[in-house]
Amino acid sequence: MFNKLINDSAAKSPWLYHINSGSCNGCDIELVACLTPRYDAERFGFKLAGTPRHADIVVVSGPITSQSRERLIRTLAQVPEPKCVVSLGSCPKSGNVFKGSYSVEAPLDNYCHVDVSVAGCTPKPEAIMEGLYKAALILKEKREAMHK
Amino acid sequence: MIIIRSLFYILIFPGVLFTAAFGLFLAGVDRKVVARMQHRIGPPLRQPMYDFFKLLGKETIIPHAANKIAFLAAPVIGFVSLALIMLFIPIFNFTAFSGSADLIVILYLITIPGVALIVGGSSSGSPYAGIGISREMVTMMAYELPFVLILLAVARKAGGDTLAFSMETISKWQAANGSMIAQWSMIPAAIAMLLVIPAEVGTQPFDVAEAETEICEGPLIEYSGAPLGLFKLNTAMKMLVMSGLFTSLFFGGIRTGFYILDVIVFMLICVAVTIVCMSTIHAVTARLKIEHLFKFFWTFVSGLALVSLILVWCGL
Amino acid sequence: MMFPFLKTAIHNAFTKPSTEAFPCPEGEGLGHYRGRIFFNPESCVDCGMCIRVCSPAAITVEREEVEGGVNITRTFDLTSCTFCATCEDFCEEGSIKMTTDYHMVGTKHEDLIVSGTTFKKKVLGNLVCDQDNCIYCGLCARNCPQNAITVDRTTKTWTVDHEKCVKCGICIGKCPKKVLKFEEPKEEGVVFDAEKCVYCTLCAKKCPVGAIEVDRATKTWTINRENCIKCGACVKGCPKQALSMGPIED
Amino acid sequence: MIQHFPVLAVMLLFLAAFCVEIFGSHNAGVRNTIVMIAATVAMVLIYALIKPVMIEGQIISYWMGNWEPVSGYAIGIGYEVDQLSLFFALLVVTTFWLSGVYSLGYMSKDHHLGHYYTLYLMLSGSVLGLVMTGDIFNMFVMIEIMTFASVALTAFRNDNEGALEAGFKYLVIGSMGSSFTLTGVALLYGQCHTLNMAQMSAILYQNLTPTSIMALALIVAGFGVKSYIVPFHTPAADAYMAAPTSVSMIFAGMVNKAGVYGMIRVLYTIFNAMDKSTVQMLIVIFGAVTMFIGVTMALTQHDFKRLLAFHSISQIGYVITAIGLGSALGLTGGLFHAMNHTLFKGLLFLTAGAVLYATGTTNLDKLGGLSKKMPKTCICFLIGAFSISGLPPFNGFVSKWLVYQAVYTKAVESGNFVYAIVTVVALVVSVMTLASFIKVTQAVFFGQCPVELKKTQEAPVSMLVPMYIMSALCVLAGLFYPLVNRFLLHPAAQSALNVTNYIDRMLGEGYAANMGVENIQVAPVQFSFWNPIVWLILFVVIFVAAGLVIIGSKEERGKMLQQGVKYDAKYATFFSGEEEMFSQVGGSDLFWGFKTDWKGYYRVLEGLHSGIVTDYAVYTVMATAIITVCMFVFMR
Repeated sequence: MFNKLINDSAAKSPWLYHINSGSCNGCDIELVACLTPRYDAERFGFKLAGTPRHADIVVVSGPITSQSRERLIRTLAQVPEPKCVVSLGSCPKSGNVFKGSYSVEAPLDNYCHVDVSVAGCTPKPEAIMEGLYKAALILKEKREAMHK
Repeated sequence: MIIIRSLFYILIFPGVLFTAAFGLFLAGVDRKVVARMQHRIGPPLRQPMYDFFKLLGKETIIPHAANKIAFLAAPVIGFVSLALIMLFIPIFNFTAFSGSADLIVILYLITIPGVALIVGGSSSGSPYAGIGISREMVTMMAYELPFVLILLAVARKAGGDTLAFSMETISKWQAANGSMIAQWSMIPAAIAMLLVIPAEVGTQPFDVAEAETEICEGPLIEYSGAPLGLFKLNTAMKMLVMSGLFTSLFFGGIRTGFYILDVIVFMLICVAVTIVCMSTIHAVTARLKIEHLFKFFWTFVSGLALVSLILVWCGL
Repeated sequence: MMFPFLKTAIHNAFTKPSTEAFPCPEGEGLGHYRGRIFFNPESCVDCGMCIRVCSPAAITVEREEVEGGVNITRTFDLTSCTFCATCEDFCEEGSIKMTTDYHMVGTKHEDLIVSGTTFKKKVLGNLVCDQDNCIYCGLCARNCPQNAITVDRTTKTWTVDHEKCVKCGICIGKCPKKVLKFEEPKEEGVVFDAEKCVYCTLCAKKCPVGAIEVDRATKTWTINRENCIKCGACVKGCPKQALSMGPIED
Repeated sequence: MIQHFPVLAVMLLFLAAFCVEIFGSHNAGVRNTIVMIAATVAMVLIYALIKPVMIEGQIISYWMGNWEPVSGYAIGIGYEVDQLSLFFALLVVTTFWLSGVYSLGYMSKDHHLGHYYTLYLMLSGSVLGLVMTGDIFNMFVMIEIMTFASVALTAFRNDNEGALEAGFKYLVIGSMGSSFTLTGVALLYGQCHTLNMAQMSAILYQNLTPTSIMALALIVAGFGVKSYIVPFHTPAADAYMAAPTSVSMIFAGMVNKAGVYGMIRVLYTIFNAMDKSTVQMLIVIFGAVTMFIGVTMALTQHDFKRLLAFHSISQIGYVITAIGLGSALGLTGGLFHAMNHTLFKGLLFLTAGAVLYATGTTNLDKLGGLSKKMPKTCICFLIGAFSISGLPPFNGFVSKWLVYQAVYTKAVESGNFVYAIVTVVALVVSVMTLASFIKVTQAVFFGQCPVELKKTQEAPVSMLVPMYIMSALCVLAGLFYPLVNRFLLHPAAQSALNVTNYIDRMLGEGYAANMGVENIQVAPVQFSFWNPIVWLILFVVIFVAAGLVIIGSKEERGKMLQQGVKYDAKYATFFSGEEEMFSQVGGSDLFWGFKTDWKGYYRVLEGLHSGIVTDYAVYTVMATAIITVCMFVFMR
């Protein structure tokens, strides 16, 4: 009955859940900076959600330390479909400067499919917005694929 | 014929459809105005609608620890009772089912969505939800006292003897004597009511229960998909119900004579109330602590309402 | 005052919002933002300094032997880069530059890769002839594009003008007795002039592979030829022009 | 024929009490049979009175040994069942029958059940006799039997910690109450030379001497002790908690109501004192204080049954407030709330008992997550909780709503601001009640399930059936309250307000008129707007509409996934990524934000509830003194 409306809405109201898997907090504050009046991600419907159950887009930052890996995997599993995973900054994709440390378990690709990766250390808010926007469009595609 | 008309009242106006659609619109207005006050562009007015429909399309996860029936029934019950309240609130001199509820009944009916939220959150079995419902309940206790005082003041002013709390008496009194807000003894009560509304709806700074940054959305923590969408819709509808109640309690006397115009005026006042008491306060304040919230309502707001009640009692 | 920001909020509500447009206009005032890496393979001398200084090991190198030389492909992985710009600072040739382009968003890994290929020719020595087997037919001289070869059958002499020779190798192909070849080149390397040197040790510091050792006390300068990659960093860094690139004398 | 029913019911219960002790103390089958037959027959006998009394308006009188009044003086013991008595008798029989059924399963793990059932039948019989007797000394005797049976039942599980202490507290305070009553009765006898209530009513009509005022004060205090109004409430919490739950239910449903009945009978019928504004004010203030202190104490409790006990006190506060108004609306609301309190508080105690039976504890901090283990109990509990919190459309809402209306109407009529404040208190207490039941819901049925309780089983059928009946009654009484009003409340309220018939039936036609008693006809109470049926129909219509949309759009919606059976990260609770975590906030500490703001208040209350019997006795005496002084100073 409302299939088209729901599909369209999927791209227009993506809610973010942010997982910090040992990040230095640089990417985290830049992500929050996206919500400031200058960048105002809310005009595209982005909103920071407090729990993975509400999320459409999971933003992962940090090099996935051994301590956080289990928690990361568990939290990613708790996000309802359709969902998108965005890696923020260099750390989750490769481990960045912590690569090869005994306590770092990057890359993220080993644990889930990363839909969009935003590079930069840290990325500018503009770049993050661009990445999130791409993720929102992917969300819509996934939703359409789920319910033809 | 009566059945068709009743169905129209229930399902279209002022029942389900109107309440949901206009509630979502009010929520959109709220978000837009807050954004503009924070010097942002803000989401489009239809954003709450997008949120709602998106959530309908999401997967619904019922956690292992949750009680399935309570978990799924809570949002629906909240939704239904909110849609119902609108049938009992007069839109100036029109009420869909006037003979079925008075002020006290409305006061209690308004608590049902809150209780539904609490029961739903509680049934999810999450400790965060436990803290959330505790805060929701304390908020409820906090605003109940001033709310009661306001209602008593209004009822006393309208002066029904035997049917003290009748909504009909209040709208008739206002039709005869002008709006309640024009009585200067009622102004403190109106201000108190404007502070009660955001607490009832749960917008900042009174959103301690759903503090997403501290306790992961509190009672809503385990909700996803369509039930969450219903809860979001409930919040939007609560905005309409509360601002509608304010309008009919304090702006009741305005009447143009044309029914359509009446409704439009009613809607405009609702929008204005939303902007004044929800958006503006949201934009300029930060979230309170729960004990501060309680103290604020039981001292300042209740004080205002009590002043009104005493003035009214003295015949002013 | 209970609501200190009320005035600001109302003022904001009636003024133009300060939000930037999206997609953002290309920022001019980005200043020293370090964004996408620009790599110029043309000027790269494959000194490897960038790889040595890269802390997240974001730069990789692939070598492929091809005819006449080696293809050296440098890959900069932006998803691994920490954008510290140390490689830029250390690149003697200025082949690596950090641009202000921050649009580093990709759905695939390939979107976030910067790479470039340097072709390094094999260096050839002088043309020599095995005159014991030469029959002085003159085919080489006739086919030389530069007329650098002279053959005299009468005196049985074969000479080549090294100035004119471009080491194209055509003569080698034409020779019926296969007696022509490029001789092994005399090893080029850093040449040290002890008279000019003041033993400042700058060259040792500049050397990316640590092949140079300087002892100021005993005034000795030694180089480990095996390690030297002949990048020329020491030559450029020498304040007294005591070092130069040239054939090594024993 | 029918006039024998009340006495038969009472005597049957007492007789059965002896039979149980003699024949059934070693044989469970015989014992249960005797108990169930006695309870059922007594219930049927009382239910048979509904038609003549409630509908046809008869008053049934019975003279023991046929000792009818001689020359205008009633010297024999008379039983008189008017509508008010029958109303309470109905509550009593319903409660004890359900409690009896419940006991079969609930008490099966205990020893010495012969004693238990003996006491149980004695208690039931005494309360039934109390509400139906027409003789004030007989009433006192019944109070005594009731008190001592209650004390023994409170301490029945005397191997439990606190049971003996609770019994002792009950004994001390209860005896003081009985003594007050006895003194009052003695004074009255001296004044009126009769013990028959109808005759006393006629004699004392508009004719209060200082002695009779003293008697009034003492008897009101005595019944105050029985209905646990503040500050006589002190033994209640311990007693309700320590007693077996089936007995707690009897306490809440019957013993409390006996006190309320006594209050109404004394204030309205015997003394006709309710037209005095000072008496009204005194009773209303006692009621308001009771409901407020009861509910605030309940908010901080750590034990399920203790919390329910404080709620009992609080709800009785509503009843006392309402009956203190002296208006028909108030009396209707008060009686309705008394009835509803019997229903929902009984229900809640039964669920608490089921939880205790299944888990072995009622400590809120140790329970949790039982809704999946005991779903039926949970639903019953929710119905009870919503009823007591006054959520529409359950019964608690209607009666509370009547009480608010009555109080506020009183405030408007008298122009007295105190009544407006009482209205506000009543409304706020209601939401606090909701809060403390949310606390229980979270701490017992929802929330996290501790590891120790993973293997909990649902309660047995014999315990569930009484719960179902109670739940059904709660819902029905809420939905069809006009019928309840017409057939139960209005006759009862009218008989309380109009004593002429009561006097005449006992002492012969015209006696009341001779004594100058006015015949007041009470108009049926006019309700304001609350139509639960319409509400329910609308609710169902919208529910169905919403359901249709939900079903119609099934294709578009995201999959509705079933709960996983095994541990699966996707269906696990979100603990910020942790695998398992337990809340450090105990169920009882749920409202710390509220408690922080009320620190000072709670410090005072804690100091007052010291647990020392001497203190409690002092409160009792002081409160009696206050009542007496108020009556003397302001009534003249």
